[in-house]
Amino acid sequence: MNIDQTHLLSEILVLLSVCTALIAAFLSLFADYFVKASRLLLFIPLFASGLFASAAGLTVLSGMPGFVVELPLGLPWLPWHLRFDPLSALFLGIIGIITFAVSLFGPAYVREYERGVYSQTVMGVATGLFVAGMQLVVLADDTYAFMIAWELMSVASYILVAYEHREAANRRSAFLYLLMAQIGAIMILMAFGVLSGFNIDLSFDALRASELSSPWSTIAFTLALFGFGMKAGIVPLHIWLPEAHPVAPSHISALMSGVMLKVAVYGFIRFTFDLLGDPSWRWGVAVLIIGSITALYGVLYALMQHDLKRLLAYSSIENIGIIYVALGLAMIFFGTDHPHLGLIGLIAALYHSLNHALFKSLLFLGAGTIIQRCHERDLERMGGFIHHMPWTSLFFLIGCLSISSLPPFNGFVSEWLILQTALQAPAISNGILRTLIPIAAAMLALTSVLAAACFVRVYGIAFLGQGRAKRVRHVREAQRGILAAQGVLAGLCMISGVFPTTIISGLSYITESLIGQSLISTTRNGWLWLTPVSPEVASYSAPLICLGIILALLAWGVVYFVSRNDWRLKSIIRKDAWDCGFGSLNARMQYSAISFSMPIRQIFQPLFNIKEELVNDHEENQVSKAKQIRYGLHVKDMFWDIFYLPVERWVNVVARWVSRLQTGHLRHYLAYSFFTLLVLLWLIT
Amino acid sequence: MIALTWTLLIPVAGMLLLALLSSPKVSGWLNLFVSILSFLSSCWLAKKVLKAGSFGGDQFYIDTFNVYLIVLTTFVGMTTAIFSRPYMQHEIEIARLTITRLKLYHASYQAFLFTMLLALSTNNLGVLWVALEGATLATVLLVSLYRTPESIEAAWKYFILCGVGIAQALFGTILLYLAAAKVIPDDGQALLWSVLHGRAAELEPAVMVIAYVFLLVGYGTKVGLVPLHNWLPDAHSEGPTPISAVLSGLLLNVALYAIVRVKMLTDAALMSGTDYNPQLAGHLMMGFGVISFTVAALFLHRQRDIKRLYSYSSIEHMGLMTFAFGIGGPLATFGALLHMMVHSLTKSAIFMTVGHASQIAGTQKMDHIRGLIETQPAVGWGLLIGTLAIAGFPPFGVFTSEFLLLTATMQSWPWLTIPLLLGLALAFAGLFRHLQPMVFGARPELQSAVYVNSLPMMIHLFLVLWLGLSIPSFLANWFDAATQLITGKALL
Amino acid sequence: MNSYTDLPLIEQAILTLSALVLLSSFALLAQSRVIATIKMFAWQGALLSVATVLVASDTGEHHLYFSAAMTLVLKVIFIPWLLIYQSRRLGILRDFDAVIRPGITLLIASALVIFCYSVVEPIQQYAASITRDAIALSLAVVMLSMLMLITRRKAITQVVAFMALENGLFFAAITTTQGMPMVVELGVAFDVLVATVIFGVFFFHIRDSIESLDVDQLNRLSENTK
Amino acid sequence: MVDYLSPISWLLALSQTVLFIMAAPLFVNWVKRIKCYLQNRKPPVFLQSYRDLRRLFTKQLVLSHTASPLFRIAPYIVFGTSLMAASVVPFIIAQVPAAAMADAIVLVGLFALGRFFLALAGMDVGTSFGGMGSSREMTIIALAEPAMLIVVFTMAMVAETTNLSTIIIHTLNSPLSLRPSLLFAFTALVLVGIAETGRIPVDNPASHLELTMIHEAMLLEYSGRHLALMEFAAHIKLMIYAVLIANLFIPWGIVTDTTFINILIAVIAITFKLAILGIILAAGETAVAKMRIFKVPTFLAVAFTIALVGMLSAIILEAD
Repeated sequence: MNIDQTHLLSEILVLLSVCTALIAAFLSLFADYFVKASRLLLFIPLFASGLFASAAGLTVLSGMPGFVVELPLGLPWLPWHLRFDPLSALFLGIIGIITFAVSLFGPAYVREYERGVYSQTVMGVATGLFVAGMQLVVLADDTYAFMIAWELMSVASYILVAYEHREAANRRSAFLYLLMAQIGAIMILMAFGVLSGFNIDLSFDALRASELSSPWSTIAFTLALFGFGMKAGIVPLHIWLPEAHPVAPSHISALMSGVMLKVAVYGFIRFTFDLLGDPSWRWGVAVLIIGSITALYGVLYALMQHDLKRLLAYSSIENIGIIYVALGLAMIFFGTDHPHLGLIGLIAALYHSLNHALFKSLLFLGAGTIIQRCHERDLERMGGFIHHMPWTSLFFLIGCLSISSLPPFNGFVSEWLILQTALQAPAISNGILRTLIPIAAAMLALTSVLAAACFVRVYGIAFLGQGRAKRVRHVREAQRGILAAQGVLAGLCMISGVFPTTIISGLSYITESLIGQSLISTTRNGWLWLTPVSPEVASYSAPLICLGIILALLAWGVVYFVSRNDWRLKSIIRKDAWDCGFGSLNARMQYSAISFSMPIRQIFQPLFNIKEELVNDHEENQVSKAKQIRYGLHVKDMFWDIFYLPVERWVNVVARWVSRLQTGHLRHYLAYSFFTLLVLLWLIT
Repeated sequence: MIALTWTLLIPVAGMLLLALLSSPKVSGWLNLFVSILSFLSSCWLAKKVLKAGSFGGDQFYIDTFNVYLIVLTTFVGMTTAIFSRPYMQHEIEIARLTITRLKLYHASYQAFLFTMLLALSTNNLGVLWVALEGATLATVLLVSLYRTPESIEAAWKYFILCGVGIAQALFGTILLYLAAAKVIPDDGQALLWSVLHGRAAELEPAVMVIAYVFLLVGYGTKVGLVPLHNWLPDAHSEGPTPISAVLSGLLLNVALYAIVRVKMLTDAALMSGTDYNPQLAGHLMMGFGVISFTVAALFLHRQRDIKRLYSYSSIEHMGLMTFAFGIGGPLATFGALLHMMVHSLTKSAIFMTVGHASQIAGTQKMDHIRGLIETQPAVGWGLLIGTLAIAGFPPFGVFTSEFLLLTATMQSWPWLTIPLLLGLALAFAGLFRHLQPMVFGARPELQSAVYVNSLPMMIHLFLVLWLGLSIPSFLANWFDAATQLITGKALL
Repeated sequence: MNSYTDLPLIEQAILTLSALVLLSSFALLAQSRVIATIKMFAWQGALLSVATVLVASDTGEHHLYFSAAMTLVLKVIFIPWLLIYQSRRLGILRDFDAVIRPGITLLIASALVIFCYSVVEPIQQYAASITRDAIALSLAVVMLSMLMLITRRKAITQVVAFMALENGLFFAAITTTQGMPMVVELGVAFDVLVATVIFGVFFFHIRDSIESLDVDQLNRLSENTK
Repeated sequence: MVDYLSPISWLLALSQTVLFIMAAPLFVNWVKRIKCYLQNRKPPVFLQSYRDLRRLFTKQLVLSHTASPLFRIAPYIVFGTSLMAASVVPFIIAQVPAAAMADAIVLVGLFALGRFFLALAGMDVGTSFGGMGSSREMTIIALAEPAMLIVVFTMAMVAETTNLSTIIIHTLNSPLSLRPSLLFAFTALVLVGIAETGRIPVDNPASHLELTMIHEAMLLEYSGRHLALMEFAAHIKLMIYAVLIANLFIPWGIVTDTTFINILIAVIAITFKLAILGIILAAGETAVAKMRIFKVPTFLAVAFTIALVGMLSAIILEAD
């Protein structure tokens, strides 16, 4: 009775969330007719959808049962199966939260598009379908429904990427994105096909049941790794990501980077840990290596960017890398049958997915705010926002702290868990692994510090200092909705950082349902100390550290207050910054984004494909008297030249070669038919 | 039988009327009216067949397989007629056509439909041949309707190539008759498919193989299998757009239908013999299919002319269907039947939008077609969505059928999925690299919206979408019955 | 086991005629003047109709007389007349038209004939009768006319080749299967007629569009866009 | 395992932390004095650094016009983090409940947090020096961190834990043995410590020459109590590394069961160890010159290699 009701509850919530998303898409069809109401048409249902989705996620992650349904859609012999289990619940929750935040952010943000040339209807419909598609992906329980939802997600997001289609660059990146998405989808389809043993029954239950010989299962795994990796953006398949994510409207970028990548991760987890079952440690090693490379590569390139959204996109690649590292560790430990250790890795991966969704969306929304306020994406022209928009600056700071994995914020918890998992390497008998894992962990540490450097750079250049361009010097604080959206996400970053034990207890329902085990954290007052393995081995108390920070802030407050009205402390005086006595220190003399990352560029030079240009036009024969000196530096992703351009060239060559068939001469065509006939006759005799 | 008579007679009557009638406005409406009538009668026919099962005298034979194609033919014929009325109106207005040619156009349009229906409904393989030749003759003058040098050239090539192809088919038919004459004494019966199918096992394999090769090459020319496809892009690109729509949507299907019928006989004959691989017929089709699919996908990349682009995509899809029928087996056949339908619908919808697009730009050169979405959203989005559908994106029906085909391929020939998937990716890239600049971007100067009746396009795309989301059970059973007819095994 | 001499005289006559038909298509290949080609085509038609009559009298299939008459009218009188008439109007009556030298063409042709025999070799059912040889012969005729199609450049000679192809088919029909069902034959005849008319129409269109009948100049529609 | 909630142990932890903080300036000053002796200069008086701090605390604050609130909050957070870090390091008593608050990795995280704000503060005012300082600081740390982590790994492999006090207990309880892994780890930790605390040859705390300074460049705009807090934090950090090096590898003398006499011994022991370390540090700083900024990666690569060798030997030689 009671069970039934809870079961019913989650079912209704899920149903509502999907339907409201679709309703948003449908209502938006009329957006262009009621321009004034267009934003409401889209965002009110979306808001509801977000709420319902996150509520549904919560219900199941707090222990209520999920459900399985069949819809009368799809193939006659393969109706759509939907299944809502803890794993789906987590990711549906993620989708819900971010959708919720985005629907707070959106109305104020899209207002400027109302005056523009681009259609509201397109944006609305595509957004609604995009969200609905993602929700269906995590719900789907058979290959057919999964593929449909997956491609719905891809196509909708493609249309959003191509939304501002007047710029040729946007069109190009949209094309690249859709092409990669298509190839990825094909690989995924293949993976499912192989897994099903080329069987006609493609429901996930059948896939779970299927037993594969080891070569075939390896093939299936490889296909899935690259198929989902294509979407998740693992190196070297990441190339579309920094092209596509930035060009979409910012709240869409938040959805793509924050959520869609997670959906890809979901697919990978679902495939590897649920459908394929008992992963071998060799696959784990592959995932681990790919993950480490992806993470390092992503953060290094993020450091080199000066387009804010591009930078964020590259940092998404980095975080995906981190998640894959965790997954790799988990698979290694499961494969060498230390399930209780693999569990930590899996939980860390899930945790980091949640965290990255939170802070990356937060950061993208922050970037969106800047763009909306001063139409500027280039770091080199920003500066001093902290003086003009304090709240945005505060929220963005929280985002930066979280993504740089600093205690007591959420990024740190997941990365700490990953390191803890790695630290259990001695438990493995295989010496190679015991060496490999620490090195991977070291790369992870390098990554996280580089990430910190990267976001010091972002925050320091964009928000601190003084505005480098005229139009960023007089920006105003963003509207209420935008602040609310960022506030919600920032708050969640704090909460999930300070109370890891609660979140982990929620996550362990997932491991329960996938592996059949859950994390045992044996301390009194578990909420205070996070001790994944055992209290002796490692412990971390986020609340206490948070308390420490708060005390420090309090101290400052006290001193600040006292210094106001205590005669003994002399009052503060303001002077110009020290200018070595030359005078006339101005904003253009600040350290620039390029110069900030120069040392790292120097050190990791071979990894980059750098084009420097120095324009120095001066009076003839007196170099010192320069009229103007301009310096530009472009860092191009090296995989273009290594991989992508050659493939393109090759396709074109083959196409040209083939097109010679169509000579235009009738006699040649007749000759073709003649010889075809001869060949066939010869074949049959 | 009455339903059948109506279905066949209505187009003939329409042809005669339209040949006499000379007012362009009225003839457009009349054309539409006639097409609607024949669609209704074909539905009636389908209803009878689905209720009573296959029937027919000795000259005509209707079963679930060909009645399905009959309905499809009349349906696409109808929607294309809806589309063609304003389109041809516009052509008259910009004086690309004269009234007399319009008369010719309408008459041959109905004549073409008639030959299609005849080819589908006849029981006599000889008549089937005659009807297909008649289809060539009916359309060749339409291809050269504009009398431009290019159109003349295209028509000439179309005429000679299909003529030669059809001649080869006739030789095949004669050999078939030769083989049959030994088994079936009454030479009036000897070419009747229903009779042959009954006693196919007794036909002499050696003769049947040679006959099959000739028929395959002959009708394959009409299907547009590489390397016999050369007429296809020319004819599609130079003729008026409604004709491209029906050529792609119908003629190719019917030619493939003929091949499948013959394959059924050949398979049965080869089963009986020992000195031939019983799968030979299927393997030949698969070979043609894969080659056509991949080569056409590569061709897509270097197109300049929008209609050529999509005609190559037609070749690609026909290749896919041929491949699927070649695999045989219930799943593949089911997928192939579904693919016939969704491809006809999608491709004719695309050709409709393409027609309007080229009217907007005043040319078929893709370099001049730009910013459709801004110039005329209906056309732009129609083209974009249609192309997404034809490229096999869910939730459109093409995805469904391709999904089935891939599954079937994985079951029987796992390693053949690789070229297929490669071809899919290539084809997608080839289509979109041309499509994006056309639909997106700012609206060019001097280009303005034209009068568009986007109803048929929307109907088609909606149907395709519906098929992608769920196949209605009656249709599924229909396909299943056809599948059982072709392969002998039911899928469901 | 039979030898040629055991066959009834009339069948020997038929086979002889078939050989002559084959010879005629060799001759067609060898011709390079338009007018000669057309004339040779007419001769082939004549041979065909005679052969048809013989078969008819041999098998007593009466409708074959009708088809013989039809052949005579269409392929011996009407079509050659039409072609000659048009080529005179187009002023190409005495033009040369051959892509490769006739000698080489003939060599290829004879190779083809041998190939055709090898193709029909595995047919056992008809090993006893003359039918298999007839199949081989007609197959050869078809192949030769396709070869001719490939090696001709003028539209008009291509049409002749096309018609020769039809001849081959018709020849196959009568010699191997004593004609097709009446429906089919009528249909075929009808198609041939329409085809001829349309050909006639096209000559002038082509003429107008490229100032000659040289189909090699019909190469606007090609993918060779360097 | 200590009882996390007994007030006594918390009291001990608190007093130990206070002692730690008090000792920090003393240690720094001690190093200064030794250097002066070695360089034949007149050493500052024993309590000099206390005086400096007091002076700074009472001085008037001068802020740049362009300084933002963050610039004023940063010192408190930097100080707070180093305070917390200090509280988890076993100084006199091995097992303090606070040690459970953070293991080695969290310790690194705390430093990172402080550094993050330090670097931001450097960029806040918008002078190019600050930016330069932050950029270099982040770069060097980024390179130092992997080595640091490998060291932690080695320790964790030997002691099967990352909890500092547990490591110490483990070392105390295990029979005295010469482990190559620990030897290498020790060396690596020293090098990393030098880099992290910005001592010669990586950075020169005494230098205010614009083009060479790193840590000082970030503090350039600070004055008064803010500067005092920053300096104090730096002292504590140096102290922490010293104590870590001392107690992790040579833990003998540290209190395991709390009696007055033991505490006395422990105080003497730690003082002695620190004194020795100070002398070594001073000697080293006198012997070598500061290196160019782009030599530092090599320096840290060496540190990383040593740490790696340590870990490998832990895996290969000491696999048990």
